[in-house]
Amino acid sequence: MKKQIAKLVVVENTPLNVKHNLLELKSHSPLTEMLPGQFVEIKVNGSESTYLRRPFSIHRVDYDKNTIHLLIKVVGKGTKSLSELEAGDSVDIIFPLGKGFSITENEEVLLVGGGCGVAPLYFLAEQLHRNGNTVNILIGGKSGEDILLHDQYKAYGNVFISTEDGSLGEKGMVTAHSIFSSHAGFGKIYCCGPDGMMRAVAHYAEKHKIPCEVSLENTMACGIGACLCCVVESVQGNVCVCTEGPVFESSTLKGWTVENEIGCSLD
Amino acid sequence: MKKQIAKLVVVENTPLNVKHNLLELKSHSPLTEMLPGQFVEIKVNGSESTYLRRPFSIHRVDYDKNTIHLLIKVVGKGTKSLSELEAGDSVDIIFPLGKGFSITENEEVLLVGGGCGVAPLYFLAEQLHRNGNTVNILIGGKSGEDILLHDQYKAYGNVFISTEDGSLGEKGMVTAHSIFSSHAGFGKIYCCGPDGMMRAVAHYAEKHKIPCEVSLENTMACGIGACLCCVVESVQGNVCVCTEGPVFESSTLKGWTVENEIGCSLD
Amino acid sequence: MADLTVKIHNLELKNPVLTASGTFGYGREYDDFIDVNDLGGIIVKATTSKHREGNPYPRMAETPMGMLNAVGLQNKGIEYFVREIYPKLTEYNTNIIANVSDSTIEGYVNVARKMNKLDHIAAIELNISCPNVKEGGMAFGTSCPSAMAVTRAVREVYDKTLIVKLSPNVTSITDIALAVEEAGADSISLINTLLGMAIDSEKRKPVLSTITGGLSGPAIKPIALRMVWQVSKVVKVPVIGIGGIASASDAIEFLLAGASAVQIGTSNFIDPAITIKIIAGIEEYLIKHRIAKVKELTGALIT
Amino acid sequence: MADLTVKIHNLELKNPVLTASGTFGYGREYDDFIDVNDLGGIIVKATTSKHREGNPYPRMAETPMGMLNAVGLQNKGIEYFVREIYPKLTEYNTNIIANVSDSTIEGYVNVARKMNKLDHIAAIELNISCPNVKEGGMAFGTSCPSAMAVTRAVREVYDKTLIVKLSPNVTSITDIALAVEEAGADSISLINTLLGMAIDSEKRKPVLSTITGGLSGPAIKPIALRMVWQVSKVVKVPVIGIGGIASASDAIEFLLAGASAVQIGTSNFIDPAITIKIIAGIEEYLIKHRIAKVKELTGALIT
Ligand SMILES: Cc1cc2nc3c(=O)[nH]c(=O)nc-3n(C[C@H](O)[C@H](O)[C@H](O)COP(=O)(O)OP(=O)(O)OC[C@H]3O[C@@H](n4cnc5c(N)ncnc54)[C@H](O)[C@@H]3O)c2cc1C
Ligand SMILES: Cc1cc2nc3c(=O)[nH]c(=O)nc-3n(C[C@H](O)[C@H](O)[C@H](O)COP(=O)(O)OP(=O)(O)OC[C@H]3O[C@@H](n4cnc5c(N)ncnc54)[C@H](O)[C@@H]3O)c2cc1C
Ligand SMILES: Cc1cc2nc3c(=O)[nH]c(=O)nc-3n(C[C@H](O)[C@H](O)[C@H](O)COP(=O)(O)O)c2cc1C
Ligand SMILES: Cc1cc2nc3c(=O)[nH]c(=O)nc-3n(C[C@H](O)[C@H](O)[C@H](O)COP(=O)(O)O)c2cc1C
Ligand code: FES
Ligand code: FES
Repeated sequence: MKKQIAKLVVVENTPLNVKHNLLELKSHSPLTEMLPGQFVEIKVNGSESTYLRRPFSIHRVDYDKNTIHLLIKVVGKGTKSLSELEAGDSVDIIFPLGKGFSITENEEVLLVGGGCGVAPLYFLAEQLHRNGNTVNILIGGKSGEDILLHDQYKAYGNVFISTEDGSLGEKGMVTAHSIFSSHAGFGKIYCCGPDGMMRAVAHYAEKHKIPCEVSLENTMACGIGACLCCVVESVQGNVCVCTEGPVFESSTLKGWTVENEIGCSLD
Repeated sequence: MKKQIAKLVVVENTPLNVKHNLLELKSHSPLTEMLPGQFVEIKVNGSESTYLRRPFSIHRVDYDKNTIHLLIKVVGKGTKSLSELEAGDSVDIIFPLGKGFSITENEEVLLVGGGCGVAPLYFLAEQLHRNGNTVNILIGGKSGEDILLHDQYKAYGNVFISTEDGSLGEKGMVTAHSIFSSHAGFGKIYCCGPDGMMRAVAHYAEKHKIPCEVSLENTMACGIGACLCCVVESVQGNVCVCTEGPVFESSTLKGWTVENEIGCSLD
Repeated sequence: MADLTVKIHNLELKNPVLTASGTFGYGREYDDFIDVNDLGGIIVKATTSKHREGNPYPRMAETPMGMLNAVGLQNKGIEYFVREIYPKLTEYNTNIIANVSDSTIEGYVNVARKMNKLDHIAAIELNISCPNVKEGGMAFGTSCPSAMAVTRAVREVYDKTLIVKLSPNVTSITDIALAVEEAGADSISLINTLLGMAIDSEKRKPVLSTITGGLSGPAIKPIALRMVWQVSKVVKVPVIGIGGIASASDAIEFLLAGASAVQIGTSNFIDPAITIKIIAGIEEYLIKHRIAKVKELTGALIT
Repeated sequence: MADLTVKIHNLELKNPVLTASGTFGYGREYDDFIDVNDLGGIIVKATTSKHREGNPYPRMAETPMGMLNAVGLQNKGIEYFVREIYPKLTEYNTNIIANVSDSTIEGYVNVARKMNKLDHIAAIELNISCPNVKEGGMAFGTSCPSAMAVTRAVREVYDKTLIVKLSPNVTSITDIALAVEEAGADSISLINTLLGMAIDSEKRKPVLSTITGGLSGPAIKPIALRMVWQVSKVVKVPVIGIGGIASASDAIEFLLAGASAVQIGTSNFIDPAITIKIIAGIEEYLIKHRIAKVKELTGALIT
């Protein structure tokens, strides 16, 4: 999978709610093969305060239409500017970057996404489904309106929802969802979301001896392993999230397999 | 004339040729009174390499429609970005700035503009015409396509054209135009264009004892007299072009009234 | 409503937002845009002993998120200041601080002595950091002995609040800060501009008539913030932060780093009403974070 | 076609464009984007005597047209370099320059001595200017005696081209430059990063784990250009310009200011193919301006 710098063209920019947009970008040349969990680095044009590129997970790849979909949450100037892109605008993008999730086969798997952490889960669910897995997708958020595009996952698995205010699905933190107590025999857990949530899920996985992969979000300068800015402490010392990750086996991350102190525990 | 910071809305952005655009900007509140020769400072949005505002002469004011017209020549990133504005975009602008031309009455006057230096001449011709003057407008450029909007001046005076390649009007430098030898009795000369041209015209005016006003273009940081970056040497020492000018009596500028060395002389 | 007042030695400011010398003229340049009296104070353009024409044009170059200037202390001298400018400044109802510059210690002392007699000049800021003059200027601010010498000499003739403005073009900003504190500074302001240069590659010439000039604007903010943090940890006198401040958030960063007040410079050129917006933004921040007094922010960085 | 070759002491470069240490990994990170062999040379990530984990995360903060880093010389040490990294580097057909760092003179000497034996390491760049380590690093580069001491010690064990990389965090860059030249440097490269700081005003915390970090990117270009100009006027050895170069025009400005070659750093993060574009742009410039050799640009500023 050779990395490339390309100009992609905005096909559609769909506002999902006040803070989230779905961006569909088209490539003129055939898209290279990509893996769920990999990401792209976008150069935000037209803002004097966005010097560095911004990393985003690949939400979905449509090889027929030659498009990549990104799910973008507006948090600062860069994402604001991206949310204002219009069809026809071109985007300077580097992709595919990082290591993706490992795709298991013929197992029952659980995907847990919190907030904008759902971004890579669509692509992941699709691939897992294709490889004969029984896919369970648990999506959490503060409120019903934070649960994005949950219908689209139904084609690939069972969808579970939890919201802190109970406005959609079960009420409570995503990590308190009944699926964790009702189901037991997941062959693998995939998780992407806020740090506290991922640690809690990783801890659950460890206790139940289930392999667990998490996708991290560190601040990045280069995205290609050149600057060493995006490190996380692994059992083997500092490693770059942009090249060794963003997806890691939770057991390889230092401090992740002990009871986390964030009070987001599952048991 | 109180200066103000305002958001004006682009009504129309008309490309005149490959390098020039006519920008019409609308104000919601009634426009304050402005003088020909005054300028505005625009904040160029969306470019990381345009930190400072950019100064532009007021080309025309339409008090009925509440619009200001600017004539913009693309020379760098800021002007490029402005040339790409679309109807509906808003522009952050400070105006009116500087001292304008002094409007004489009931005289025969000559206006000389070279290149993009014609920008303030439309507004000036209009006001001079309104004050009972006989207005002669001489416009020079490299080639016919550099002579912008010359028809619009006809409502206010006699238009003369010179081009270096002879493709429109007389062939030669604007300063070699026959009007300088055929006419003699101008009550006043107004000039705006490249430095060499203005100096030559100022020298002609001095020889013929005709009052002459020139409009200067210095690099500016603030446009309001606060930074002292835009100075020109006057007979009284350094003065700010943005507040004491941009229009100056050529006789008050140091080094302007002696034979200029640029080889652009009129005689 | 939050309490925005701060104190710089004997100086009471209604809020911590001042304007940086050389970027705000004598205040009146901004009268059309803001009510200057709403500011904590204004620091006016440098005054020297004698009239100065400054450097030849061109004096300005735009750089990535910043600018270089080579104005070179153009001003009409202290006599003219006292006679023509000062009377107009007395009409403002906020702190007027004079920025005092020169090429010789005698020159500084002469200006300071005359400023001392002007009731409405609440304080002086000693500019030992101007990179744009051939003699004196920055030279005073880049060695401890000379920084001390000029501060001491001025201290002897000046009774009110004496702020000393440091140059960032040094190896150890804390050494210079400690030196001027020992020599009698009541407050330290920093940073002045960083020495920089711009070249026009097409013309193969320097952009500025003086070849080098002073770099200001957002580009230098990280350096300014670091120096304010370093200095405020070692000195006892209040520190005033300067350098690339363009928003309330920027200003708050300087306060957290240890500044008691801030100065807004180049940003005034981009938005002549920025100072007022910054004051409003600081107040909003205090309310949002339930902080009663802006003073509590000074040095409140959690490390 | 213009002649793009330049010479840095014994080093022949096919063109004046090098990559800055710490921003280009070991070259292979860029193999997907460019043919690394097209570059004048690459300066690889710093190597120290012993394995170093570097500083804790977070190590990066974005700033106006720049960034702060606090990587802190993370690398696996010289033994690992010789065994695992060097063999891969020999596959490149361009100049490979090692960046040598440490906390002690013995450490520098140890690394330099081992680099001296590696045939395909064409030169070393002595990094006496890293602001991101507690001991050594920048401290060596901010005083003349220590800069001389480390340069001399390394000179004794290193036979090939010795480049010394200076820190901009000093009062007089020319003093340091003259000192390392006297101590045996064959070339001087500058600038390393400026010490800066970033604060998150909402969290009231420094952004970097180390509080301060090194500022790079276009924001620092005016300062770098000024220092290259100052240094190249006083030293006899060739100067290599570094700091915020993002275009061919930027690179040409450094050559005009006196540099014989340039290094591209942070810009590689924004556009991994920028180096190749800069080489092409320099050639275009030479053709347009009818200059036969890029060498003619060095110091050709008209003042
Ligand atoms: C591997 C990876 C995948 C990601 N996938 C997605 C995604 O699919 N959808 C999505 O909305 N967001 C995603 N993010 C987060 C996204 O990159 C940030 O929200 C974005 O960079 C913020 O930029 P800004 O200019 O809006 O914010 P600002 O706050 O203005 O950014 C300032 C700086 O901080 C960095 N930064 C701020 N927040 C983050 C963050 N959470 N992670 C990394 N860097 C940050 C920015 O890159 C920039 O350098 C991902 C991050 C990583 C590392
Ligand atoms: C009083 C005044 C009136 C003007 N009126 C007009 C007008 O009506 N129409 C028009 O097209 N242009 C006019 N100009 C020139 C115009 O301001 C510049 O062309 C423009 O600022 C260039 O910006 P840029 O980003 O495209 O170029 P860049 O080359 O990228 O600009 C870089 C820097 O140089 C400055 N600069 C570059 N060229 C000039 C110049 N000729 N004069 C002043 N500053 C310059 C810019 O402001 C900026 O700071 C006027 C200038 C002044 C001072
Ligand atoms: C055009 C200009 C003129 C300046 N003149 C002075 C001066 O006369 N005295 C002084 O102490 N500082 C002067 N400065 C420095 C500023 O006061 C301030 O220290 C510096 O610009 C950094 O702040 P900023 O980034 O907010 O502009 C000047 C700066 C600029 C841009
Ligand atoms: C992430 C990062 C890591 C760096 N690591 C090193 C290093 O290991 N050794 C060194 O001499 N300089 C290092 N530098 C400094 C650069 O080589 C260069 O001197 C500096 O960034 C200025 O150039 P630029 O503005 O083009 O980036 C590093 C810079 C960055 C941004
Ligand atoms: S972001 Fe540069 S190494 Fe990961
Ligand atoms: S541009 Fe600032 S004084 Fe004229």
